Amino acid sequence: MTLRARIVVERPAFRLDLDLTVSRGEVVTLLGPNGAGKTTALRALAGLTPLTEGSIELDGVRIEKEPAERRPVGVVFQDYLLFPHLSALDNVAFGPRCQGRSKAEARSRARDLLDRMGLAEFSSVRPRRLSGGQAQRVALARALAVEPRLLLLDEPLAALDAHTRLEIRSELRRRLTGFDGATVLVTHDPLDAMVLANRLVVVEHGVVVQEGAPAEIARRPRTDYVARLVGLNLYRGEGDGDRVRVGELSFAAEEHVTGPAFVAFAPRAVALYRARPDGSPRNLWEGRIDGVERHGDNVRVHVDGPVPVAADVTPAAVAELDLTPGRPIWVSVKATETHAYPA
Amino acid sequence: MTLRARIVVERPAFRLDLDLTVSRGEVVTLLGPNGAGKTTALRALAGLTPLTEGSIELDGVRIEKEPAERRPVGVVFQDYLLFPHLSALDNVAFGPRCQGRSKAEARSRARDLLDRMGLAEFSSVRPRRLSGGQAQRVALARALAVEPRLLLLDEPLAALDAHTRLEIRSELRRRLTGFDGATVLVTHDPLDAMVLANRLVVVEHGVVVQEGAPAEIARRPRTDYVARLVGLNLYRGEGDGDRVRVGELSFAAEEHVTGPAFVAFAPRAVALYRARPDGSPRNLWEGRIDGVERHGDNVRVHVDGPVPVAADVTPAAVAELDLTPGRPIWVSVKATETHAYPA
Amino acid sequence: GSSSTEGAPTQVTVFAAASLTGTFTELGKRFEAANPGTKVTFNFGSSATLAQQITQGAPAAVFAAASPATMKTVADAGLAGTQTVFVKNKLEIAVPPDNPAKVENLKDLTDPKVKVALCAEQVPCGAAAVKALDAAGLKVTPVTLEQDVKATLTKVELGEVDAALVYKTDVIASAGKVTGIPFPEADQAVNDYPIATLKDAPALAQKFVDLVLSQQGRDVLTKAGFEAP
Amino acid sequence: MPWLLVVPAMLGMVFLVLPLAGLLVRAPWSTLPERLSEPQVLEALRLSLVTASLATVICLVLGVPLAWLLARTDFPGRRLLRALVTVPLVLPPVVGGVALLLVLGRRGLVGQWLESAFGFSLPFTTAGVVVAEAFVAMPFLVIAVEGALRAADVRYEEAAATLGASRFTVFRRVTLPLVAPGVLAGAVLCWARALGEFGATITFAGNFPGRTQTMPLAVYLALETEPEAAIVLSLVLLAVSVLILVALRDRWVGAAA
Amino acid sequence: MPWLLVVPAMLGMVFLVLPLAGLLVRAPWSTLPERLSEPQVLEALRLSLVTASLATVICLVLGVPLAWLLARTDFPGRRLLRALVTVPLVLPPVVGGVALLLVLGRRGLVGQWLESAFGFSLPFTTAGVVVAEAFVAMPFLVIAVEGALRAADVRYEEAAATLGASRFTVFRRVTLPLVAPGVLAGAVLCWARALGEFGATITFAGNFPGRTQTMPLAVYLALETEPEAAIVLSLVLLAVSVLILVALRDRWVGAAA
Ligand SMILES: Nc1ncnc2c1ncn2[C@@H]1O[C@H](COP(=O)(O)OP(=O)(O)OP(=O)(O)O)[C@@H](O)[C@H]1O
Ligand SMILES: Nc1ncnc2c1ncn2[C@@H]1O[C@H](COP(=O)(O)OP(=O)(O)OP(=O)(O)O)[C@@H](O)[C@H]1O
Ligand SMILES: [Mg+2]
Ligand SMILES: [Mg+2]
Repeated sequence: MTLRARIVVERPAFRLDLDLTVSRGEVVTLLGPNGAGKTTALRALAGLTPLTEGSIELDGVRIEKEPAERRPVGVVFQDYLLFPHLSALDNVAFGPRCQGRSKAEARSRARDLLDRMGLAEFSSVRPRRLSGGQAQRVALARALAVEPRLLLLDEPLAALDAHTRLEIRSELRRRLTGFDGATVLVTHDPLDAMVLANRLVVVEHGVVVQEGAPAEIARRPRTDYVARLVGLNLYRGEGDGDRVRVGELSFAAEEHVTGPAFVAFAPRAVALYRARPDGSPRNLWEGRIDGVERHGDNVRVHVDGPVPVAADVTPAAVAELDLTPGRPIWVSVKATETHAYPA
Repeated sequence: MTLRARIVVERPAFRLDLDLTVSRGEVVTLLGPNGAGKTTALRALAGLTPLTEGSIELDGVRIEKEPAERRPVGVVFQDYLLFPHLSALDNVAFGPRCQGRSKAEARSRARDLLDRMGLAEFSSVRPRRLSGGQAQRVALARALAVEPRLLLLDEPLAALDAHTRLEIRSELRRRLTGFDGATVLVTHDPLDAMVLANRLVVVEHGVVVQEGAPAEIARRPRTDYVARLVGLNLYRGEGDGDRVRVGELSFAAEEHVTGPAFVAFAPRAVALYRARPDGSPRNLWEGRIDGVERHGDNVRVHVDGPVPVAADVTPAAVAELDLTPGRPIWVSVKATETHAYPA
Repeated sequence: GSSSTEGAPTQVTVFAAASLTGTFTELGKRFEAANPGTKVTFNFGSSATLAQQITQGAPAAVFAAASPATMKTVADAGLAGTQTVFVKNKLEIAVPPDNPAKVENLKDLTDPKVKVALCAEQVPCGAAAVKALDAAGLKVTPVTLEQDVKATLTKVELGEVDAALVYKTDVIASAGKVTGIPFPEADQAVNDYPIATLKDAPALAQKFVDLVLSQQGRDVLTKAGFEAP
Repeated sequence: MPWLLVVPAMLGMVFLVLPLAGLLVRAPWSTLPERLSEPQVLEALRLSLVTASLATVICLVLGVPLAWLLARTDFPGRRLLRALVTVPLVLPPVVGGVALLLVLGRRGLVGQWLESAFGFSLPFTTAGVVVAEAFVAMPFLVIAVEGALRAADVRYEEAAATLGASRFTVFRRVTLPLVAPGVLAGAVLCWARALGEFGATITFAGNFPGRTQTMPLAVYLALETEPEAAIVLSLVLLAVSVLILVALRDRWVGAAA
Repeated sequence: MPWLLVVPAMLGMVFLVLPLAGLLVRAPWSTLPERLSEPQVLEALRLSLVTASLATVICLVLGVPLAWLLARTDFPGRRLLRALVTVPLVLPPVVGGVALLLVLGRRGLVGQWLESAFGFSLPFTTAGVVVAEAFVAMPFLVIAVEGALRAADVRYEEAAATLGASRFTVFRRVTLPLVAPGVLAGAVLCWARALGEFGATITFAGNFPGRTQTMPLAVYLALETEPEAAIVLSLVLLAVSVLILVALRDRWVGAAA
């Protein structure tokens, strides 16, 4: 086990209390809404914010009392914090220099990293003259240059364009794969999280609300936030075998659950009708259109009712159904695409 | 026509030359790789970077000579730039105050905006104590508070978590819909671009390479960058009616094109085989596996060969096909999912 | 600066009041000419500062003060040898060359319309001014009480005041930029300049004092406006 | 602990504080009550504080804009001007006083005009003391504030401009708060320098108890006759200024937090 | 143009520059060549420049760490210490000189020990001039640099720490370059103040030509004999210092760009 930490940080009007274990070579992603405490957790791990309580153990050594500079930790900050007075190259060479390497050695290492980030031609440029994405990549290179045993990344890919993002994501994956330390990453991009992380830790209001493999979390979200993140409709109810009761509704699902349960289904599993459909679809209710927005090639329709629900329909359907806000509409969910699991 | 601009900015080793027109109520998104010049263009529109050449006309008035403070423009900066000495509320009230409103009026306006951003409880907090996403939202509120006629947004949603992003995106959409000025937005998120923009302008190396409705661009990318952005494989070749020749390959497509043409298809339209498949699939060649990465629930396989191609396969297929890098593999693309259009 | 402790000292360090700058520099040159191979080093400053430095162990051989009081400080510390008054300095009324207030005698200074500068009572020229005015039975309200006689003189030179009481030596040194008006009461307010060798001073120090007290020295000093004691 | 920083810092501290200790040890404390009961001393103290504070206000009003001009705008001759601003620092204060007399004195370039037009002359007045102190102290403020302005991030000012703030509003509501620590440092330097100012004051404004005699002048004159009294007076001045600085800092820091 | 800023800035400029103009007009320029040919004058000028520069170096070495200690660490008594650092600013320089004598003089607290142990005494030597100037000028540096440090963004320092930089390395490679404009401003203040220093120098180091007689002391003596010569000497000092400042600034700014 590389990292084993209990992080408690108290602030006026905010308390972070997190248990975090990351094994060798594992990448754990912290996901959570704005203000959940992700940055605070990273800062505490890096030694920049003191713990109110708890401990941080890295490779069996307690480091929570060590100052930041003695922790074998590399950090990419949310707003880069590149040294404005140093060139991109010297920013990257800074860490190796601090580790006692010669100037030439540190620079050749830095040049190497910048190359791999596709920034060779920006070596001698000051951060002020870099674009947002270029700056982000230099920051990434700077953190990797110290060969940390714990790598902390606060939205390392946020400012990158799609193309570069793909490349840097792969580069990062490659580095993380070859890296036998622990990595903790904060990102808002579900895709980054899915691609990079072995395990997701979802934090809300300073505490962990769900934890597990990305696919598992994507399939069985346990909070509204996670459900929205992975694009599912999620409700909490009471299971009685083959149905789950949510308020006045009752959902048929693939799985059988008894007791407190969640029901989840994707917006594309939702069908909309102007009149009550024939036959006897099981998950059916009437609601009222709340809003309509384009969503990729489809249109996402928000429907109010006994429970709020999001539905994806084709643009053709929009015209045909006359989906104007305020209109009553019938909602049906396919039972085969509805999942239920214990709460 | 609200905004009509020709923006030329020369820098050592970089030249931006952009024609941009945005109609009343229209939202134009600038997309482009890092360092393409998007931020530079926004700064020029805002009056923070002088034009080397060109002109900016807003509602029929030439404003390129006006200083920033006299342009009716609101800006959300890539790194927020909230005033560190003012509370969130006073940051937002700053603009209205400068427009001559009374303190009480400005503050009530600001409070209103913060409310809508879900930040009511953070009114009195200084930016240093805000999380990244909270800061971003305050910056957004601050720019909206001046009721600009030209709104410039540099990645306004980048730091927001999925949940908030959805809300703020809707809020932004609503505001932009009610807004009769022009909006220029920079984002790297294809989803934001699709949802918010009426029109995309793709910039590479300081010049426009493609322009059009989001759906059109998503369907018919004209550069590698755009293709990757929308997740398509893209090649340039020569059409001769029902086939398009790309190097030694020849693609059958849905459309008939003659002359220089693009061929595009999605990674999920690609099938992989260990041996040459039977029958006579038309778009078929042999390649070598270059890399494999998880991609959502699927796996994305990069295959090298006469042309590089990305294929999405299920995890089950990965095991069955033994997709290890370096392995030779047969690639086939369904003609019905292959699109061709003039280059 | 440890000339006083070495074998055959060829150097003598003289601490002298700033008002002696011109005359003593001249005398120093003469001394060096008369005693080849010797060197006279001066430290000019306010007498009070010099006294302070000497009591704090400054390497001085001779002290020439602008007032008996400052010499007393040094003597009280047991550092001074025999003191001799070597010159006196006498007050005059200094007015700008155009004499805008038409000042002719000490009484004219009592006119409230005449702006007068005096030295502060704490410095010798101020003490002398008080004595002179007391002797004349006059009460003058000055606009300023200057820190030293040079500052007082500057005010007259620049026409900031219409008249001031300064030393005759200063009037002469100003080379026509102020006009001096002698007045009889000045005789009752002369200021004595004492000189003394200091503890552990080399024999050369006494030789310098002797030069100052000699006729040659007196000539130099009286030429500058000082009066013989 | 970074000894390479802490050791020189300690040495610096000792270097600055030890001489004060020397003064404290040697001061004839028994005479303190007597000194303090002399009306002249309190008068001089009051005058010192009032004039130094007024001079600081003048320096802030004129000097902060000047620093802004030097740091944020570009005009021909700016570099020369910046060097000229440093000049009163180097000028021996007495010569500075003479220079002021040449310009603002009764027969000075501007002064003679003031005198004939308004019957008003600055030398030998309390206003003259303020002018002399401001002249000597202003460069400290200007240079400190200019340094702070140059180190500040101009992008905040750009952000303010896009919100419609005029250059003056940007200055007042963004620049100034951002460089507040630098302005504070400059104001402290300026006030302290004005409080200790001697040469230019006595030369330009003279020395008259209750009108132009500030503490440094009183100290200087005391040195002539009773050096130990001078030490006591200096320590009184020091103590008062330290008290004021500590009190003000606390209030400022309190307001900023 | 923001007139509310430009007008006071102009006024400030005129206020600082006009008296210099007054001096320039009144100075007896014809005597300049004669003055400059006097070896004593050049000697004093050289001595002034050398001692002021040495004093600035000492102030930088001791004062910048001290400013760092005051701005970046927390220890009991820090606030009092900060106030004490301001004290030599307020102390009339002559009293400062007396204080130095009391501590470092031949009979002083530390001085008598120095004398008996090493046979070495500071007063009345060139080293004494440097000490006196450093004592008077250091607070300017410390306060200016502390202000700059407080205004700087500490998050860069945090970033450096996570890269393994010790506190000293952070200071040297991040903090110092970030606050360079503030340090530069402080050094200019410090150097200029040292160059113009008179009271503490004459009291602590005496007024020996070639050894301790700096330009301000020479000016003082010239005032005794030929007041107009004093003005010329001051202007020479000014001209030299302005030249040096302009030249250095250009080099520094050139290096930074
Ligand atoms: N220095 C501080 N003092 C007091 N409160 C703070 C401070 N910094 C952050 N907070 C508060 O602590 C909470 C957690 O902030 P944190 O920056 O850790 O959030 P986050 O999860 O990183 O959010 P985001 O995704 O928006 O960056 C927020 O409510 C924030 O307002
Ligand atoms: N102040 C400057 N001086 C010189 N070159 C600059 C300056 N600012 C940016 N550049 C260069 O101009 C180019 C465009 O930069 P810009 O910031 O406009 O890119 P961008 O499209 O916003 O990229 P990103 O998506 O990474 O933010 C880049 O190559 C950058 O290095
Ligand atoms: Mg964060
Ligand atoms: Mg950008």
